[in-house]
Amino acid sequence: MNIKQRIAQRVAQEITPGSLVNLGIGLPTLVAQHVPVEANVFFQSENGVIGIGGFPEGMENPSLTDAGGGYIGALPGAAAFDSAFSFGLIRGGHLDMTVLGGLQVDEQGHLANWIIPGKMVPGMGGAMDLVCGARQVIVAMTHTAKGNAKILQELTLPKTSDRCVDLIVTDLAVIKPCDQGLILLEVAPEVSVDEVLAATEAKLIVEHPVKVMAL
Amino acid sequence: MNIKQRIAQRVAQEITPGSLVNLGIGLPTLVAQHVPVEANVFFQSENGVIGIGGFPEGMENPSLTDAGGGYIGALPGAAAFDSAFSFGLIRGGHLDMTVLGGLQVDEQGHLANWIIPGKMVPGMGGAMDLVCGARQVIVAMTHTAKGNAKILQELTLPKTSDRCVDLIVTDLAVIKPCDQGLILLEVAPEVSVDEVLAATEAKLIVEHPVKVMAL
Amino acid sequence: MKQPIDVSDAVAMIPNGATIMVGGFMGVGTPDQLLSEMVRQRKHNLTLIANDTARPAVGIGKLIDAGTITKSIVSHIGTNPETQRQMIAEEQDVELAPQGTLAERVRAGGYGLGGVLTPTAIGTVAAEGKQVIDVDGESFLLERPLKADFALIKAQQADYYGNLQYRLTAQNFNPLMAMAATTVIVEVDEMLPVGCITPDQVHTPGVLIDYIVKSGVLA
Amino acid sequence: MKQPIDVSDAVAMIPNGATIMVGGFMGVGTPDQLLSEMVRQRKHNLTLIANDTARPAVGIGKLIDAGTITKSIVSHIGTNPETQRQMIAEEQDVELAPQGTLAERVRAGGYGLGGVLTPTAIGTVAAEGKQVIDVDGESFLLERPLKADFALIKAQQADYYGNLQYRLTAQNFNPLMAMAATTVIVEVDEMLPVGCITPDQVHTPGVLIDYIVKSGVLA
Repeated sequence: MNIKQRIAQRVAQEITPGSLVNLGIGLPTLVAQHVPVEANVFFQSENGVIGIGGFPEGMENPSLTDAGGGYIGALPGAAAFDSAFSFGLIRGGHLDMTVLGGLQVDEQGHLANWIIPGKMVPGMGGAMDLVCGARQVIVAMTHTAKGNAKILQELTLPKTSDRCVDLIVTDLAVIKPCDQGLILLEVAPEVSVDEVLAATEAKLIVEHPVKVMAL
Repeated sequence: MNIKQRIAQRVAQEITPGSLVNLGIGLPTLVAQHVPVEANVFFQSENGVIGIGGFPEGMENPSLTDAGGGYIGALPGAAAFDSAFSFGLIRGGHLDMTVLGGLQVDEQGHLANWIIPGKMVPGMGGAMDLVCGARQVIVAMTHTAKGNAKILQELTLPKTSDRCVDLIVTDLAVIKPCDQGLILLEVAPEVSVDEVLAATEAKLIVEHPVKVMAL
Repeated sequence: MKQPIDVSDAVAMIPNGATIMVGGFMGVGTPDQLLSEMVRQRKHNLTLIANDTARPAVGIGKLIDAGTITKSIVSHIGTNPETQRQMIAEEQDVELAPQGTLAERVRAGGYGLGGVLTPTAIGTVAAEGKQVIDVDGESFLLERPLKADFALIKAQQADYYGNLQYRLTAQNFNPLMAMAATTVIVEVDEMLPVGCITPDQVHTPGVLIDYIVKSGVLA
Repeated sequence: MKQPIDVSDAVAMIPNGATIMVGGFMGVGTPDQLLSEMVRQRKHNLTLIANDTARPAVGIGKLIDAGTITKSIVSHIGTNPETQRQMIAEEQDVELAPQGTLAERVRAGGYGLGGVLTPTAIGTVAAEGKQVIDVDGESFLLERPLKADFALIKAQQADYYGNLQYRLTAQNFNPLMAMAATTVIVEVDEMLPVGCITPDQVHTPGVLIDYIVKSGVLA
């Protein structure tokens, strides 16, 4: 299993059966593959649908896509709606969880994931609303980028929200922001605590024994 | 033709073909009867429908009523929606005209039609939004109530809106509020200007010759 | 999967003193059976958020008749003399709100917005005590969002996920209230298998619905 | 009765310098033929309000490629490198807005509201220069309503009164924009006789639609 699928699999374990979940574009999209159908999880796409699922192959429709513009399938019982309603669900606290990619997370749990000033200006899209409004926010990202730490004492990129995320899942570790700082909950199989600490610029609180991710 | 039908008939002449019109409960409801089907006027009811028309007799449905709770018919091409959308149409300036009943109108054209403190407290319902938001506001009412003038120098009842109405149609006269005051535009057939002045407490600007309502 | 539950079990969840939103406009699109059961279970000291109080013995009028409501936020009580009597006798605290403002306040509560900025009611007694905000030279009233502990709403059809379809003018406040309450109980005329309401015909997604009660069971 | 008009006549009404809203999300639910005609008629100096700028040569991307847009208010340009290039080269003034805020701002414009009070973006660079309003101890950003001279929207079906039905995720910003522009032009795949869309299935009432253009006529 590659790194991204590993992260997705671990994130999937956090999802409560029957809940409403929004998956960001990119890596987070992979999470759905690891959630069993029996869990009856409702996946929302912020462009206006609840009930994403199944495989669209051979049943593609240009009017049924996800927030990345890719074809999706819809399960029986799906519902479509406009953008104001979609973000009413998000901002109004009706969304149980969002899983988002990240560029950086700081020691308090603030996320930066929408802009690299002067270099890459994608725009925040739905990210600011999602971090602000979802009941639970999980960041799913690689622990480092080109050898550089992404979990930092302080953000160097503009933050996405004042609201701190609830969990960070990377290829190396599971980390929980709390009032005291970032707690290292789990390490990936065959990864040592020291390796995680070395790959992390922010201070991690290590409460031994650290669990090994169940993958 | 009775007094109320006479008022309704005169109001109907103000309606532009193809426009979107909201008729208040009571007297204003009668206006629809005087608008020819060919005029293709769209009648809205603020409880959530555009396209009221035809006669519901024998086709009543408990889920299709007007703002007074009475059964209505719906023409082909009707549309139903929720209350937020309905008032979005009203407040957002999409409603061409509203016709409302009145308790009092003052010399500037302010309307009072929602409360008699300590005596009758119906509540404003949709009236405040309608007067505030409709492009054109017409008051359709009897000129006096139990011999008392209803068009007054100053309101004695709480006003419905800061916004002044565009036209007042009564059984005796058609009156237009403007910057200078209330202009007497028309009198009813067989009613003299002096009779209208006597039944009106507010000052009326009379620019001779005053027309006779075409009924 | 959401199986309809017994109306008495649904209503038993609502404690005295709760704030309830009730859908409907002059009794149309009102969950009648839920309201009858509220009266039967002698609920009291409730705060009501609704468009109107219908007429005595009709829809929300039943709650008024039984004295279950001590405070209400409504746009119109003109068709219910009993509500007016209770208001004047100070048995019920009635806050009157413009209908469009009321709809937006409920929506704001459900959509996570901080309030509503409306031109409606500026300069009237309904604006008293409320903040006026200037936006680019125009004045708007700041109206507070509304939320409730329970929403009692009515739909024509639900599927077993709770996806709802309303009928014509029976829609009114129902979809707004489905977003604005901690617990949402819907009374429906008909249950459909999941998949029998197409995605474009769903008025309220089932994820918003907590409990379903079928109407007519007691009739 | 609204007969579809020729796409070139529809687009000819839009003057250079106009503010336009364009429906769609990554090209889905975008009025493609109207946009191609905008490019053919060499429109320029336009202000764009839309969710995103899709990709080069796709949907709104066609407007970007042709340099028709000098200012845009959008939530996302990450999939269109040409928009980013124009932004960095200062050929286009890009205002980035959170998607949910953008949707509510368009809605507020169309619904006659003075603005949007949202918790989204508080404390971020997207809040800079904006007023923060305290409502009962919580902070909300005051975001301005948006209006346009023209809305160019896409629906699947219209009847000859202009009543619209959208399809699945092609709905997105279209119904909101139909409320928020002085002139609304819709591009549809299919025209239906009046009465063939039931009242409960109408997504946007025809009274909001000024002109209809049929898609695929030029294809």
